[in-house]
Amino acid sequence: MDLVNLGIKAIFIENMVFAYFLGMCSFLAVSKKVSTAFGLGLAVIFVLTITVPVNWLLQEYVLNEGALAWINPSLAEVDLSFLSFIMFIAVIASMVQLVEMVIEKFSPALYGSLGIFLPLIAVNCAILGSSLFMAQREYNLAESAVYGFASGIGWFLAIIALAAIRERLKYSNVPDGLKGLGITMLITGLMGIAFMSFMGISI
Amino acid sequence: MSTETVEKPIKKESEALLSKRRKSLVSDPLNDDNPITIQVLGICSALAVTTQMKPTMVMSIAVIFVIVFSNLSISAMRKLIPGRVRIIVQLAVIATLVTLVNEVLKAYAFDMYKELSVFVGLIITNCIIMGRLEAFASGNKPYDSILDGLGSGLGYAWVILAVAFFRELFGSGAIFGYKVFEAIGFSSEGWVGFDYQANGIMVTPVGAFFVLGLIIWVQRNKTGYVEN
Amino acid sequence: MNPIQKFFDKIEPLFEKGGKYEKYYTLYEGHRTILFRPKLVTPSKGVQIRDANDLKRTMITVVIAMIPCLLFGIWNIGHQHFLAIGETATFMQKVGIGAIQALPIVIVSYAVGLGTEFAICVIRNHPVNEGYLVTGMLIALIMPPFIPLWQVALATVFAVIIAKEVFGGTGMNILNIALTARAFLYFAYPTDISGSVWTYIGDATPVDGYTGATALAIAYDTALAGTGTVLEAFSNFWAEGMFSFQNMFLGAIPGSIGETSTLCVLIGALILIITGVGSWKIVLSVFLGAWLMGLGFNAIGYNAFMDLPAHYHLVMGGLAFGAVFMATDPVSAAHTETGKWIYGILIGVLTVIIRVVNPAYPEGIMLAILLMNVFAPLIDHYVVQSNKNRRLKRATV
Amino acid sequence: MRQSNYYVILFSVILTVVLGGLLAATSEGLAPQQKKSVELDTKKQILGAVMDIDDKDFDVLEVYDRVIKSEVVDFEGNVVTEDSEGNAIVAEDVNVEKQFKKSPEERLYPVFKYFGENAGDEVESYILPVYGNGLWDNIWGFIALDTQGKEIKGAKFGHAGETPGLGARITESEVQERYKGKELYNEQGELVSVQMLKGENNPESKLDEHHIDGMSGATITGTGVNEMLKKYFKYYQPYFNKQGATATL
Amino acid sequence: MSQTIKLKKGFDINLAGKAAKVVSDAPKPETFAIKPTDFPSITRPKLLVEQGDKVKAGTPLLYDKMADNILYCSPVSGEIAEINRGDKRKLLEIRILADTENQYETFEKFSSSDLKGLSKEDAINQMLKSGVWANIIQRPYGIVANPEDKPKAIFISAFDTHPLSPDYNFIYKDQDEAFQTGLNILKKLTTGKVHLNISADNEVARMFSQAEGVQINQFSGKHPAGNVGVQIHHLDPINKSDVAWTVKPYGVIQIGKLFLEGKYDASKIVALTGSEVKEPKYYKTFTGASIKNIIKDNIKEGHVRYITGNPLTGEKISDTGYLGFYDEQITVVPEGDFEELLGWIKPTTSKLSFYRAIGLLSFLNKKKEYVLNTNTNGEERAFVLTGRFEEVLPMDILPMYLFKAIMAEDFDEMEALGIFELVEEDVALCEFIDTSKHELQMILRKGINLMING
Repeated sequence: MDLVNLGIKAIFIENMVFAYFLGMCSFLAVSKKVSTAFGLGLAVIFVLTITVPVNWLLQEYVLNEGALAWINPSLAEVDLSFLSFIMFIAVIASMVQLVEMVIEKFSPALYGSLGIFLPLIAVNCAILGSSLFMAQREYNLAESAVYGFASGIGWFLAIIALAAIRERLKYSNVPDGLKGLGITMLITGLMGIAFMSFMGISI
Repeated sequence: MSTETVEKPIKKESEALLSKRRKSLVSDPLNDDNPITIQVLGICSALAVTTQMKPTMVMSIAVIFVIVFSNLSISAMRKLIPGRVRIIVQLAVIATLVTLVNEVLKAYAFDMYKELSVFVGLIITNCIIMGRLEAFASGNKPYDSILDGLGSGLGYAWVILAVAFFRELFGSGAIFGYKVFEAIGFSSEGWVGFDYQANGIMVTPVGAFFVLGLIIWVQRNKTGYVEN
Repeated sequence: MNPIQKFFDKIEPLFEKGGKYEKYYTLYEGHRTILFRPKLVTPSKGVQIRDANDLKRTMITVVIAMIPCLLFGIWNIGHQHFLAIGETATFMQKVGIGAIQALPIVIVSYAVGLGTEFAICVIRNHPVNEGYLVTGMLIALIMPPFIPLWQVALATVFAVIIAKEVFGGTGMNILNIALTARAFLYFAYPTDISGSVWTYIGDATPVDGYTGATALAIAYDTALAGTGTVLEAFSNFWAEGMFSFQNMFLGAIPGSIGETSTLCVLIGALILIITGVGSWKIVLSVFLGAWLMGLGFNAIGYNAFMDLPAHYHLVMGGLAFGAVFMATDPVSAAHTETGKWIYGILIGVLTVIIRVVNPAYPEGIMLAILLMNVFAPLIDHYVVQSNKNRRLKRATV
Repeated sequence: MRQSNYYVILFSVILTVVLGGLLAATSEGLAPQQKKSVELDTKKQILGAVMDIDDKDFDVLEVYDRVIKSEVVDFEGNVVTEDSEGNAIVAEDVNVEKQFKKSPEERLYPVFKYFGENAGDEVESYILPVYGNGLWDNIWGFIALDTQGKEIKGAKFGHAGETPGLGARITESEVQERYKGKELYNEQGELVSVQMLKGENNPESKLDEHHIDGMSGATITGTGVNEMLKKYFKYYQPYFNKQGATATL
Repeated sequence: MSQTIKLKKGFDINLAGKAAKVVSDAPKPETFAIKPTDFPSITRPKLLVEQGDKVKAGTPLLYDKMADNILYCSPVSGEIAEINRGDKRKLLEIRILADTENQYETFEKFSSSDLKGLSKEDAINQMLKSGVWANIIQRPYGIVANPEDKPKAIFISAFDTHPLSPDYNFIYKDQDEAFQTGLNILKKLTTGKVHLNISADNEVARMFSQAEGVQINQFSGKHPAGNVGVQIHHLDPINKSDVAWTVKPYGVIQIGKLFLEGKYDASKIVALTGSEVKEPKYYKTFTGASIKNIIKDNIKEGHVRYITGNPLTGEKISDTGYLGFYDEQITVVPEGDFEELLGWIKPTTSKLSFYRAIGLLSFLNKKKEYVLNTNTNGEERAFVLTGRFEEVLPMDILPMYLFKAIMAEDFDEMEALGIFELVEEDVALCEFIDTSKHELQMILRKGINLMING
């Protein structure tokens, strides 16, 4: 039940976009069409689901104070947590690379639709953000996996909803200065208001 | 990522320390080519901390520090970096600098460290920094790169400070924690006769979107920039 | 020729190009077209005759459909007032108190909203639009009876600009404008729009045992306390019979000005559906969704609120009002017919979920509608996509 | 040359060493200061329950060392000094949030004994950390009780994400002041804890020694605080019982 | 073989001024005109005659440079009186001063047995050079067909459901042989079927219901059940890269006559209809006739609008204007260029509406014949109402999305949303009921032109 709760929280309440403004660059840049937003969203879910647990393992068995004790008790004093940023981002970058290669090898069709988005993801703040939140909140492995996946879903929902709105918006008469980024910001704000309906739900 | 193309290296032998071109390296990103409002970069890591001026200030300084020094280091190493691992190297440099900032904050400004939480770490994925490294530092001399980084960093800073200004002003009735409305008489004892009622929207995340949206509107109206 | 027409003709040059008030032509035109149907004729090619209906008439139909709610609301404010202070009062006294509380809200909403609209029309030079006729009334009807007027004004300005004009005006918005206004207040000044703010008491002292709680709050508290059923809690309420199903249906209960009476809302619904202005699919599916979710919760039966008979959900809070007047807003709702079913049912379901399981909000309809407003374009996208796919499939077969 | 595998690997190794070294050095150099910061932060919160710490010249660490003595107790109220592996347990290092995730029986309960501003011999009050769930996220606090563990001497709350203007008001001193002087036990000597009421400006008649005025529009946060306090007062009850026993001996 | 397709959606506009079933002989008009603007496909018209030239019925007057084998011919014999150009020398009208006695260009005549042996190429050639080819309209786009295409089928709607439309059973009686011959020729042009679509709601003349060698389909329902586009959608819809042809019964008969009699016979019976006509009835005349003599002495007082064609898809002309090439109807309605005090809110029984919004009471009396003027009854606004266009377009198409795609000039969307299946007349009802008062037919044509040129 706690895991379900965590999932719901990550999708709706602590939505990466609406609550933490994460992944905004690609959120704004790749939300003009639902089909592309869909592809990017899927890629984000995919990468998040992998990197958060992997980073958890890294954190637990390498970086934390005393984490290296499993190799040799004499290493129990070693605290490598100052390396966490650099290691996390390295994991993300290499995971993205790995995922890209795996997909390219085994499913060229999927690669065709997802491939172009994958490199973008390495610098998507939502990915790094999830790992950092995972570390800060001291989730366990199962929680990390759920959290990564659910954050991805939340981001995915946000971007396809925004893309659909922007598609509808093509026909509207937005003031010049607001076109593009400005109006998207305001829409995101309005969407955020709507998403507040989930705040506080706990099962 | 940035759409700007790599500038051609300048051939001229000696150039004034603050030539016109160099001045514009700093001044362009402040307005006409602002990384946030015009280029749509680097909004991710910053907005969440803009409920108040103080953390925003710290965040701005941190970003300027990281952007200037990463620009400098990448520019200095630009002829050494193998093309294939370029992005990883850039990320590594940025991550190192960000870690430094984080460690220092933890040591000397623990309150800020707690308040900014993961958002300091997220400077790593701030697209402005990566964008500047790719677009400028990897093809230009160190000194120019520093100026370029400074410009982009300041351009970023004033926008998020402006956002924070409005959010703190209307959301908490204060600036840097100083109760402004109370000071001008907005209280039950003051001449207005009632308290300033803080606007909760401004404190919630959505407030940031509205404020930034409106700032972009005003700013683009002034520069005349239109996205198609 | 009518003297008013003559007057308009006389001042027209002032507003025409080169005239003194050239900038304000759109206002001139806006006022003239409110008084007179304009003399525009069909172009030489295309349809030569046109349907008698236009947007103005469509909008005014919605406003008229809301009148029963407004009138009932005015009476109800007075009724609740005297009930709370334990005095008996005549019909006229109740209406008097109610009018003093409600009409300023209506007036502020219209005055500020239209003012904002006019200003933007002049700045952006687009024609004055009748869309605000409906929004203005809606904003007033979903406010608590004694909300500070400056808040009404601020929310109206916010909603008109951020939720509507930045998108280019009527017909372009994404979220329902009136609900945006209310959501703004809800999150900006929560103390004035949540808690026990639904009964106007004024300077009087309430009777012993008085609480300003709404049915939803009582239901939630009962579930939290874990003692007894919600219906028992209803019957133990200080004012006897207040929360009987019948009384909630009739609407003599505390709540926003216009939302309390399910009966009046249904009269409005009847007008909207007969005139075809509101989509019966949306209205029906919202009710259906809420009822089904209510039944679903009955089946789970985890706490007292979940056990509440499903049909009670339909008369409590603003569900009926939202379903009939807000969810049906054609601009922010799903645009496709299949989409409307999905949209409506999800609103109903979400409303009841938020009511029952979300402790933060006793009422769910506002946020459920806003949330579905956000997802309506996505629903439409997939409905349209399936239409496109049908066509594509036909071609390749 | 710049693209050869050999070069790439060499470059990467050098870069890794340089950056890693830089980080390690910084981290090593800053570690003591960081530790001090964390310590200061915790102690500030603890002291906040009994005194005004906002004064600029206030040296938290110095005062803390002077006026506070701490110990850690278990669910039965017994003082524990070392963990199963024989390591010493320091009350200030106990992470209440982590403890909160365990079942109440397994938790460690730090107690901070306050000896008065002049650091006399007598314990003036006991400061207890509490932890619970608010409306959106976690809430926590430090509650100061009298020597009997029966009356509240002060309260300091924190929260992770309550609604600004509503639930978030529990951090306001004006709200925290309301807890002062309230009683935890009824006349029969049963633990009833204190209740924050629903709604604000409740009539005097309702505000007895067990009830305090609520925050309007923040019922759930209030309920969360009530729950949190009730639970923790119960957890600490054995400790105070033992204290009482020793006192009467 | 015949199937009945019932259409539930649609809207019948019941107007006053239906033509009585009487054909009267108006004096033959003095002038006739061919208007290149009647053919949306003509982009670069090239004249073949000059002012003063003598022409016969069937003499080519112009062709389109983009499709130079299709000739557009004179409907009557006479002298080219005037070549009328508009802005940028755009060719508007070629006026012909008619002879009193009509003389015809002669084309090859066939007996019914000869026709059987006639090859497709020969048939097409004869049609192209005689001017009857313009009767064949291609889908998608609703433009004159390209003779080199291979249509998947040919569709003929044998009834017209537009308001005040002429009764085909009446105006084509005694044309059985020509019609059947025309069908036989059309059969040669396609490898697919020739669909003849008849009304299931009204009595249908034998020439249609008993036509041979074609697939007969029955359609039942309100307007636009008679629109061939709607019928195609339900029989064999147009997909991307499909081409189908459509011909009106008048065209079929004209083709039949060309092969039977060896001449281009442009005579037709037109209906003079509308509330402002004193005695609405039928007149015998020719394609492109000036309406001057037809309307003479038969129009009521007041400011009126003359329309060639029906009130949904027709075009405004002056009282000396000319009948459109494809039109068999002249409609006269009052102009609505006056203000009406509170006209947008006043209850009324005299105005027709698809809706029942406050004060619109036309739904109370479904049988009433309405007098509608040309007022738009409102100003142009953004689209607000949704789901209403679908109620008058009996196709699986989402009109609102299509219009928006056209406005945004999004080609992929237009195609995916089915622009290939529509021409102006199919969306005329949407335009009529549009509360936001857009010019939807014009928007659609803009989209079609984008598709053709883009």
